[in-house]
Amino acid sequence: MKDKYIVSSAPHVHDKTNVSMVMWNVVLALTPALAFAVYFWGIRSLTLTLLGAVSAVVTEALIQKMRKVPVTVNDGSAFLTGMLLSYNINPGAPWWMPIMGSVFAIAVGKQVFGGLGNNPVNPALLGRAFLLASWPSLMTSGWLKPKTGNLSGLNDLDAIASNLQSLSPKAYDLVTGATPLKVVQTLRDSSFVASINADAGEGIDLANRIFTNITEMASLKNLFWGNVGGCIGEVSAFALLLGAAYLLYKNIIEWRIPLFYIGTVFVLTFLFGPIQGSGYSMMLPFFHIFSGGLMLGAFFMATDYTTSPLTKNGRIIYAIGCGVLTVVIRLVGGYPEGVSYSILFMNVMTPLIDKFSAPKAFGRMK
Amino acid sequence: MKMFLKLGLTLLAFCMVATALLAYVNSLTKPKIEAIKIKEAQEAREMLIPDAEFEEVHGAIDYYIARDKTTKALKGYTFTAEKAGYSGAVKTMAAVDSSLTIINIKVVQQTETPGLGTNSTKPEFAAQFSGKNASQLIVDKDGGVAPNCIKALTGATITTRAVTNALKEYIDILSQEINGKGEAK
Amino acid sequence: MSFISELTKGIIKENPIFVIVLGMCPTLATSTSVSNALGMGMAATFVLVCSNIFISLIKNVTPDKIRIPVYVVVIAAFVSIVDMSMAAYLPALHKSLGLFIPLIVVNCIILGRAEAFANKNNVINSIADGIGMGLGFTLALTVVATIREVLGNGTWLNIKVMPSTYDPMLITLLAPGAFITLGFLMALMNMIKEKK
Amino acid sequence: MQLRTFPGGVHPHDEKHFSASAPITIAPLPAKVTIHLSQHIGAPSTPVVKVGDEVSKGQLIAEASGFVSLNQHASISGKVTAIDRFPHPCGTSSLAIQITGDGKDEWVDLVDEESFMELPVNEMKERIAAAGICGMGGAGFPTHVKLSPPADKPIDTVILNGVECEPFLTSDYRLMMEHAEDIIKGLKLIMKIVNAKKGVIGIEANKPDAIRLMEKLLKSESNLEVVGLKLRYPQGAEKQLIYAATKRKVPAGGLPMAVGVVVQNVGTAFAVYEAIRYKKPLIERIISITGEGIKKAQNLKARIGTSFAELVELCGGTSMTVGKIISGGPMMGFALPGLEAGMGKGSSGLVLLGEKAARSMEEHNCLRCARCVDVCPMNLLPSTIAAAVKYKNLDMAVKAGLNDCMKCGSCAYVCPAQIRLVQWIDTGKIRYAEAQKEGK
Repeated sequence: MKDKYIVSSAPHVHDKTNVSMVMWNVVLALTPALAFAVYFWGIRSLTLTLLGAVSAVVTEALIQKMRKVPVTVNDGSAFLTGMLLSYNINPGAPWWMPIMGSVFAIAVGKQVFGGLGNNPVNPALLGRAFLLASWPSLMTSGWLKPKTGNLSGLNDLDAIASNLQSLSPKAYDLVTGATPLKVVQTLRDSSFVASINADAGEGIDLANRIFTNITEMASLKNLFWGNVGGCIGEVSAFALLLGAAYLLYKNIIEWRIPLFYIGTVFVLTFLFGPIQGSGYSMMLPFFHIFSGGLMLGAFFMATDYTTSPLTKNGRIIYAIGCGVLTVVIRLVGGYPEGVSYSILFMNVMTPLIDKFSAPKAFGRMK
Repeated sequence: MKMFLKLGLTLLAFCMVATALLAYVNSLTKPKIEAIKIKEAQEAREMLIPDAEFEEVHGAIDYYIARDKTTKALKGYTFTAEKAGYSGAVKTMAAVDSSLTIINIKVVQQTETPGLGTNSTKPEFAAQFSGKNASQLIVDKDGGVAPNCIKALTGATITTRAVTNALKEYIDILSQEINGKGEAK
Repeated sequence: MSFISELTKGIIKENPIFVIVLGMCPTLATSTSVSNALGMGMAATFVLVCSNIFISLIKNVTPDKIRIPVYVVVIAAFVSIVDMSMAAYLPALHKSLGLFIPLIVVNCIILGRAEAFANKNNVINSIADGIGMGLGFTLALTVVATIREVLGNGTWLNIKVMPSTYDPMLITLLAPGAFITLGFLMALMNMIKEKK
Repeated sequence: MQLRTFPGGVHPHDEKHFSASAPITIAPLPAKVTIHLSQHIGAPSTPVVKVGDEVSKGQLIAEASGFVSLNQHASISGKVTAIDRFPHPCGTSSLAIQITGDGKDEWVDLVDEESFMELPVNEMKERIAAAGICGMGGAGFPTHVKLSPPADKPIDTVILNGVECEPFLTSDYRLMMEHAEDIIKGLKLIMKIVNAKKGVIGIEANKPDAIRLMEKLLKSESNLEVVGLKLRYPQGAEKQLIYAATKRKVPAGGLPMAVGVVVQNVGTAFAVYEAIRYKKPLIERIISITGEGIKKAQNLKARIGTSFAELVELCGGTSMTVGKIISGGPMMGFALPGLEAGMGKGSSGLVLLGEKAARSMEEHNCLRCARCVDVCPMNLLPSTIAAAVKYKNLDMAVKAGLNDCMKCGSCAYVCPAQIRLVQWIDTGKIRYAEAQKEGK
């Protein structure tokens, strides 16, 4: 009689959340984006995603066996990492790409540091950085054209394409062979703009026309639904917002990081986004927040528990930092997209932010 | 105090011996090293423009005028362009013909990342410069469109830029030099 | 300790890179290809042996308090002399090794062995130590370089070893790749040592 | 009515439905009681009876061994049969006096002072001290000490704590519903003792009828008010209650008197009233016997020292295989190894959980999800404290707030990795105390 009662420390009740519930819910929230990817690019996106997720799980299990610690792949964190990694890969990538990335992400990004909760940076993003450094050409070219659209999202592409081809082959190559962010990045390069305008004859501000075109409502619509070129998971802002809403509702992610991240990008791209002569446009910030990996990054990667600050104020600083870096890389840097690098960089800053934003205990005066 | 003095003097003695040795070795080897360098440069020029004799010109940049050994006809110019790469200066020797179109180039000195930037010394890299004029010297990553551009080395865009932009710059200066002289004469 | 054990300890037991963790800068910088690694290893071994001899010879006249600056002067002077002589009399060899010689001055192994070994031991043992450490350094460097060159360039000593369909993993040639490779090799060494 | 609250906190299911509607039932006389000498914060009481002595109900059997200590009284008439170590309602065991009853149940010197309101303040305090009253919310701080603030800390507000934010417990609620007028009298007495002008009764929103009742009774009193509080744990913690009711922040490490406030549990106010009016010592209290494991959950008015086993029997026994017995509420209470212990002055409830509810999950690595940080009512970094304690870095633990923690358990409640944060913090507090001792 006496021994059968459990004696443990308070509290004796617990709310329903646990690690695996959190992780599998995030996986669930990510599935709409996958559905869109499959719709636009075919079953290949699903195959790549599964390859990434499964190899992450296998790697984690093997390493935990090697480390002689309990195998905890059921908690879903490895699956999630592999899935997020695959989401950052171009759907036209070779099949071994997500596998290499997942193995690296789990082995070097996570298990080396002691597994779940101990990694200094987001393992999925580290895996992506590894892939980008290892196979830069495979990672940044060979984008697949979505089923019903075109890579750059320029809506009236066919109409202007023939025009462009005769006016300036360079401009034609640009709008037909690159993702929206790449087009914008190239258009920001004054020497390129000068050269296409020179090609096309004087008086035609071709760059400006393309630039305005890409931020038009019709193009934004393509971006919003995901009818443009891009990585598997980042393409449809709509699907990602759907998943994000679910996570916010479930209280799994907190609103501060996404809001301040996206808000910073919005404000900064409004101020500094226009190219010479294009003038301020209310559409341009929308172009920037819907394109590339920002939605995926802001809702699903920057909010990663382990690598974001503990404190509420810290999260705001962190999110603004991510936003500023993203805009700097997009507008000034060498890469068209900067979401993953800016999150990785702010991940590293997290302990510092935590240190300086530690809250004052209730009733403690400074 | 005395101890410090003693230590200081000992160290001084070591330094003096070392300096003397270095000075002596330097005096022995310097002329030889110089000679080797000049010979190498001459060989490099001859490789770029064969069967030519070279006349050195000091102007805004130093360059050599290459003339045919027998006919003395102008064959072109050679010069060494220099610009900062990823880790230090990248020196490229180039030969251009009389219309300033590149005949051939050779990266002669660089300290770039082995395996990436050092690929700039490979003949495949040099080959794509042949036949290009100053306006075509633009790296693809900077908006150049093939085939009238320079394809960046994988993982070494900065090195490629250093070489390409240095050449472009020097050719531009060279063209002013030559044309300026022509007008003056 | 005998001459032989001084000679062999540097290869595994006291490997300068994997165990003593000395000379990381040249290791990370020059291990991008096997030929570089061999060049660096040989140049470093040569300088190491010579500097060990010198330091061991002057150990009785070097005041203890200023031994480090003296070593620095001796090593730097020595390296410069080697560099200049090589350039003047062996230009072909200098062309392939010349790049590494200035790097040797900052190679901690040289100073480290001078401080830890040569100034306490006689010339013969110091030579053995220099050769052993140099060999260990060369070996470790070659191992790191082999992994990096094969994965990052698909070649080994500039000979193609990977199938033509292989897409080289460029990161191994970059600085992060050097750290990761070195880290894994050190982990491996520790694992082997623990098993023993 | 506008509901007030504090920052942070969690929302556990309140589970009050088991016993909320059960009126207070007077428990029959127990055959035996064990009265612990340490039912309060401060020095244990010193026994004044020997084994074999006959005692009457209400007789002093152990006296306070200093200012911060407490008198203990016999809760039944009978014979002292043992002075020994007995299981304590905190799960440990400690020295207690065991009395075997003779069934007579005779009071010693009880009075009925009609003009109790007019008594001098010193007399009131003496009566409280004599009655052995301590805080009845659970912490058990001797009431006469709390009501003797130093002269340089004037008190302007007395807050009665009727929050009862712990899930399951309903003893304060029933007391408020059935003895509201006496509680208000107690409040007035306390106000008089500390010379406060204002009185506040804080009640959580899940007890709307208690709020309405109190409001009705206080309508004519200009200096007394009822404050409705949002349903949020730990609303009833002293500092959080003060902040919610008055917007004053008690300085860290300080006492409520630093901001001119005294907080007393409604049960304490009731005991104060009875002690001053009738000179009645604290020998009985309301305890909720509740939880899914009990057949008929009840609020019992039982004698101090009655064994939990007896109380459970009074409620019809268990209804399922019980996994865990909790003395107090499930957030801060103690899990007991068995039902042998006798209830103390701070025992507000006994919760029996079924096996499924009692099972705890395995501890995982900390995810750094910051839920604990978000809910901490004291604005601390619980995960950092726990990690610092785990890796024996006391300085870091203190920096992250080790000494400010009141162990409300909100952090451990929400932790998805099931880390026993409170346990780690407890360990840290013990280690810190040891380190301090060694330092001195």
